[in-house]
Amino acid sequence: MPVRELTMREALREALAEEMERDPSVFLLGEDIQDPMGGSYKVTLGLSTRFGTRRVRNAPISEAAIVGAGVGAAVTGSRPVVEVMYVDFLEIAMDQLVSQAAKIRYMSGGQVAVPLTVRCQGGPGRSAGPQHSQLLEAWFAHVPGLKVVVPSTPRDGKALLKAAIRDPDPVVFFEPNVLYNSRGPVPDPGADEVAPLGKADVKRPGRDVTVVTYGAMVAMALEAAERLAREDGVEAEVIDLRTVSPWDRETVLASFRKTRALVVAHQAVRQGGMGAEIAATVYEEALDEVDVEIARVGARFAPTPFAPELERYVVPGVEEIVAAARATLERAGRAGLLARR
Amino acid sequence: MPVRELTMREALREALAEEMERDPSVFLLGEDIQDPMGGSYKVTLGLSTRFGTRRVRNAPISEAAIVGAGVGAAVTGSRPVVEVMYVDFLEIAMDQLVSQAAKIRYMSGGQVAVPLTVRCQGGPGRSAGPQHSQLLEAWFAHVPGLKVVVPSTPRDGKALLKAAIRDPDPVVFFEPNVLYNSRGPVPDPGADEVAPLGKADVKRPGRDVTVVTYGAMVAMALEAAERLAREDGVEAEVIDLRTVSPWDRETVLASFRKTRALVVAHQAVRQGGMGAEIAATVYEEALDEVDVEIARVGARFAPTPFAPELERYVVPGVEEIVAAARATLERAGRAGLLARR
Amino acid sequence: MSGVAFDPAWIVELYRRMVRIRAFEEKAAELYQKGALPGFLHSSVGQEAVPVGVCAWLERDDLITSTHRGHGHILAKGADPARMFLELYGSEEGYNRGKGGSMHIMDFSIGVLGANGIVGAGIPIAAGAGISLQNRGSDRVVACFFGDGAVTTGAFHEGVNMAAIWELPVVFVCENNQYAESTPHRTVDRAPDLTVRAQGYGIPGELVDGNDLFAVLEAAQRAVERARRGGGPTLLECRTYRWYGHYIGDPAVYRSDEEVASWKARDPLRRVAAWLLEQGALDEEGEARLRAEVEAEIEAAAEAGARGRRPAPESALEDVYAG
Amino acid sequence: MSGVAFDPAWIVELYRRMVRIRAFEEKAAELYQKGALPGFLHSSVGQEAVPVGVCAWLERDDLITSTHRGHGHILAKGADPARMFLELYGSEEGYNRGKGGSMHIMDFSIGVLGANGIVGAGIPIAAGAGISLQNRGSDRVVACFFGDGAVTTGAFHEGVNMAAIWELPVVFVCENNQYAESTPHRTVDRAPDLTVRAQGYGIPGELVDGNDLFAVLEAAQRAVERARRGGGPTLLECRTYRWYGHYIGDPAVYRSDEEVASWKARDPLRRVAAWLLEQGALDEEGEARLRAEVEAEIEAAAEAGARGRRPAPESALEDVYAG
Ligand SMILES: Cc1ncc(C[n+]2csc(CCOP(=O)(O)OP(=O)(O)O)c2C)c(N)n1
Ligand SMILES: Cc1ncc(C[n+]2csc(CCOP(=O)(O)OP(=O)(O)O)c2C)c(N)n1
Ligand SMILES: [Mg+2]
Ligand SMILES: [Mg+2]
Repeated sequence: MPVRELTMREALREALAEEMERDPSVFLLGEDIQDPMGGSYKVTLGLSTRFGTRRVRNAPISEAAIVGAGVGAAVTGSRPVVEVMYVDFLEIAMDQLVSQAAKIRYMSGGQVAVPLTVRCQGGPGRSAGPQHSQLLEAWFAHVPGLKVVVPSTPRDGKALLKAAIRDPDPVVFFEPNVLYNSRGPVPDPGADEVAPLGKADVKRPGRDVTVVTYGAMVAMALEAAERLAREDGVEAEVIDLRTVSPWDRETVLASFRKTRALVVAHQAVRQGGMGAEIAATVYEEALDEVDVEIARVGARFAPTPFAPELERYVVPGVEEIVAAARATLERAGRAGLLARR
Repeated sequence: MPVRELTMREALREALAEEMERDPSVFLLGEDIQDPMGGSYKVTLGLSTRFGTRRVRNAPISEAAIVGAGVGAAVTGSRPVVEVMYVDFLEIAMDQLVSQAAKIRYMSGGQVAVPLTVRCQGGPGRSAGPQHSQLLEAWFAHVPGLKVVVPSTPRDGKALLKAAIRDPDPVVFFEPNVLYNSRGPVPDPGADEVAPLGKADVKRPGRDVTVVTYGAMVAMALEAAERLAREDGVEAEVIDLRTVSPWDRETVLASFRKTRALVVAHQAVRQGGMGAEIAATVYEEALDEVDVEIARVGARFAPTPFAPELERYVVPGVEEIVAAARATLERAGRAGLLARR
Repeated sequence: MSGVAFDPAWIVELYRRMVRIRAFEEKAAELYQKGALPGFLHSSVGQEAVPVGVCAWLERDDLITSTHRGHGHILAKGADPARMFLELYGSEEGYNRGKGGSMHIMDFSIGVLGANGIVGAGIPIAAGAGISLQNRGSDRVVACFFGDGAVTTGAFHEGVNMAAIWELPVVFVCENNQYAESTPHRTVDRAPDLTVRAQGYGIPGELVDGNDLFAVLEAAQRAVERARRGGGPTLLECRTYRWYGHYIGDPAVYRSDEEVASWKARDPLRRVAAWLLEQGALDEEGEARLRAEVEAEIEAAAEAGARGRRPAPESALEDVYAG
Repeated sequence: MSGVAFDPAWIVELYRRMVRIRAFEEKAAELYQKGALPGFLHSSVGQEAVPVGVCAWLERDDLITSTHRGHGHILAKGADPARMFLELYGSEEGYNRGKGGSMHIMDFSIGVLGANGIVGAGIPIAAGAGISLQNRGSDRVVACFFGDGAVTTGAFHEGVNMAAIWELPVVFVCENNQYAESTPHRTVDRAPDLTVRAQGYGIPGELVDGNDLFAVLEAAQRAVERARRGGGPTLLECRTYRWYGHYIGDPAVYRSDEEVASWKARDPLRRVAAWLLEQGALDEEGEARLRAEVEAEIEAAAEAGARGRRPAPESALEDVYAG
């Protein structure tokens, strides 16, 4: 199919526009999302002009009510896409997200669906300081009833956001801020590509070690894989989870059974992060079959500091993935692989 | 030292009274905590009469402001003990807890301490339904800057609450509702017993399998251990974490190195729960030394339903701990141990 | 007491609804005290005029949001008492398949978006339902019930403000029964009444005698009609009282016997009954028959509840996701 | 413009503080635009009269809470511009050891409880600081600064209400600069002004010309004195304007050039300077000298900031816990 190069921002904007075009019950609600501002990060630019200010509503600074209104709209026939400006600000809306959105279908005994999408951006890497850099996907993975999606490329961004909007369940959709300007091929609008939720994507095949990650760290994992190939002759398989909850155990386990070495990497805090769940699951599932070597990469146990050198010390990147892959292979007694260095 | 039998409720009340007596900067803030009500669960009964209504303040239903006011008081020379009525309602106060209390010391570059205690009760087991039964300690363990404490006996309850109040950092103190009426020995008030935060407690020594747990599940683990001893001749060591974050790796690892089989059990949801972090850590630390067999026990992936038989199906108890211990030993090739059944 | 303009036959029907709520609550309390019902139970006895007076103006496809003390709202909106009892028992046949219980009864088929265990949480949800209605150009409205305790929550402020700025079709109904658990409302709110708060949001507000069905009817009619014709939200404060403690079993040590007695003397049911007798719409025998009918209906509903099929344990894993 | 009762020498000192804020913000913007400062930067140019007029009544051991747009508040409370620049550069020698940056500057030694990146979050924190003061019988007060955008947060409602019911010694200062990012305040709040909201909380409120130092001084004096003598909180709405966009670099496409020009014509500094000239407290030369002195001070502070010691990476793991 024909493709163009778009930025992540443009790809997400197209997804919103196409879904609004397709389904009149889709509407947007969030702070500063109307034109001429078009969103703090310009993802919604042009949409209020095109679809009107009822379908693109500029909310007051009221995160609890933004998500709460999304819940109320979702259970009454709309497909709201609400925007909370930073991951950190979801903290203000946790009751509506966790005790309402995630539980209403269940509490009702299945009477109703809650087709709510909560878009949200953030993450480290911009010296935004402790209150504007958190990654909290692990919290939401601990909450039955929610789905958690994190795209890593423009193409996935568009196809996953479309899937999230069409999904009957509440989806928290995390957009890594550092990726908004990243470019990549995206099929033409006519293609209407929708990515399945719950399916990981192998972004790079490899036989020696598996790197499981998502979001902004996918590009870093690919870079790490290049370095491992170049410097060590090690072929890393990079798996982009895409959906963090429910996560795709089959793809991860299949890759692990092949490579027998695993790195789970995220920029969220290591303690209590998704890496713990994934690592524990792989140990449980695979320990009896093969020798298991797993390394978890995640942020050190501190808030994300402001100064660039401090932030870089706390939050892992390419280096840490490379080091973890090497350590894993060494521990697995496959240091021979690394000897080619 | 002389001891009496007290309920958990009485022991916690004594801790509050003794700390208020000792330190005039300690005060309480929460909904319905004044007399004659003395708290929804009567923990604070008598304290407003004894210490006055400025030191025991009845708050409006404003959880964000209750915790926020605690933060403001804590950084200005007070030692607030605020009460949020249910674990679930912490969701409303997450910004104040996570982006303020946990980060202010750090963001300030160490200028100030935040000696705030947030008391909170809840958990499953009473048909309280999906919005009044959650256990969310894993969220807080993912947040650098917070400490998380969960007592399991009246004696620990008192000694840990005193420690939390005296601690210079924000402590989330979870009181398992089902334990309020449980009785146990507590040293006399003069003893001023304070339990160290961050130290687990071996509640039952054993050589064959380690059960790591906390809170309401400690009693279940002890019951499971009795059954394992009786029915299988298996001696389980029961470790009560007491402090869930930062958790006591040394004690857990030492026990595991002895028993070489581990069950991590909690009533919180299994996916993304503390069990994942503890299991992953033990695998990482011990895999190269010994064969590792670990089982995680946690709630199934659903909200906590209302009907008793549904709740019991979702939330694990004694049965699940026993089964997990047996499975672990079997997988470890030590089914011989179980043969004595 | 006003009400002369209302059709007495209609008031008989509304009276029946009030009696139904009373009977339901009394039966539920009886069962709960016997230990037959799991969980918690919050009774709305004494507050019946508010939900009945407000829902009197709602059609089946109008919407409501409710609270932990929700039986009255839900019955007034037309729910089936048997399926409610089934849910209180935790039966598979209950409204929520036994997953919700008293605090979470929902019936989307008649616009009951849910009782809610979180104080204040229904307020933004009602605003969002209002957005759905407004966006599709519907003339349906949402009645959003909440207690005096909710007024101090951030959710109240954010939700009412959002409805105000977009003129959403929502009627906010505060049932000020004077207490949030043990806390007297006047100790946590210095506003003389909610009409002052309404001014802060730039919307109309009314203070209403919540024990007077006719007063509630009149204020609610204005508010519902305003919302229906696109005039935006209204904030009603209905002063009333709960006869029981916060929950069934609460000894309510925080209030005096005299206070309780003075409010019982203003029983909202008795007031309506007196009016109906006065109007000749019911005679004493007719009133007794009505009560007896309703009580029999509730008795049957409660028995149906007790006989409900227990849920299969594994059904606990259903309904987590729709897709 | 009032102000006749104020000692001109004191007003010269307050003017100096306003000039210092202006100079600090202009220098910071310059450095930021050159790419010398990491993170975000929010400028308070145009709003100087509010923090200076309020903090004029505060002593060293009185307290303030601030916002993402906090430089003005913090300087007005007496912070050291050099340590502020050090922090903007992320230096180990900055107020926050490089861990906070512009949005989180704190100086507990002079009662600056912190700038805050979360809109509205400082409001409950200020209430809590008020509890500390009240409980220990202190006559110290807290000034709580926040923007118009914070008024629609739940934290505002809960925090102000809590201060109101307990008559805490807090002065709530809303800097209504008309916009929250791109959102005009009138589109998200139907109240004509915050005095209406104050009534809802049962506390005094005043609407103040926030570009007039004397108007701010007068209203703040009343509010601070009320708080000091145990009279409880006051809500001040100070109408003002930010000259820059929301952040340095924001093209501010959401407002017109005319609007900006009309507010620049009401420059709060120029107004005070005119008064001082009129009173003869400063002549033009003296005014120019004052400016030059302050600019030199800020230049030196900025240079000190640039020369600061970089933090050791491992120091990132310090200060997470106190014990
Ligand atoms: C956010 C939140 N905080 C606290 C509670 C506990 N709680 C349940 S009902 C209640 C009192 C509610 O008072 P009100 O709103 O006046 O309703 P009423 O019970 O009087 O009908 C409280 C504090 C809760 N459910 N939710
Ligand atoms: C709770 C929260 N929501 C959103 C934001 C993003 N944000 C930062 S400043 C701002 C506008 C604040 O407006 P206002 O309070 O009027 O202050 P001003 O910027 O005008 O000084 C917004 C929306 C935030 N920091 N915190
Ligand atoms: Mg009430
Ligand atoms: Mg503003």
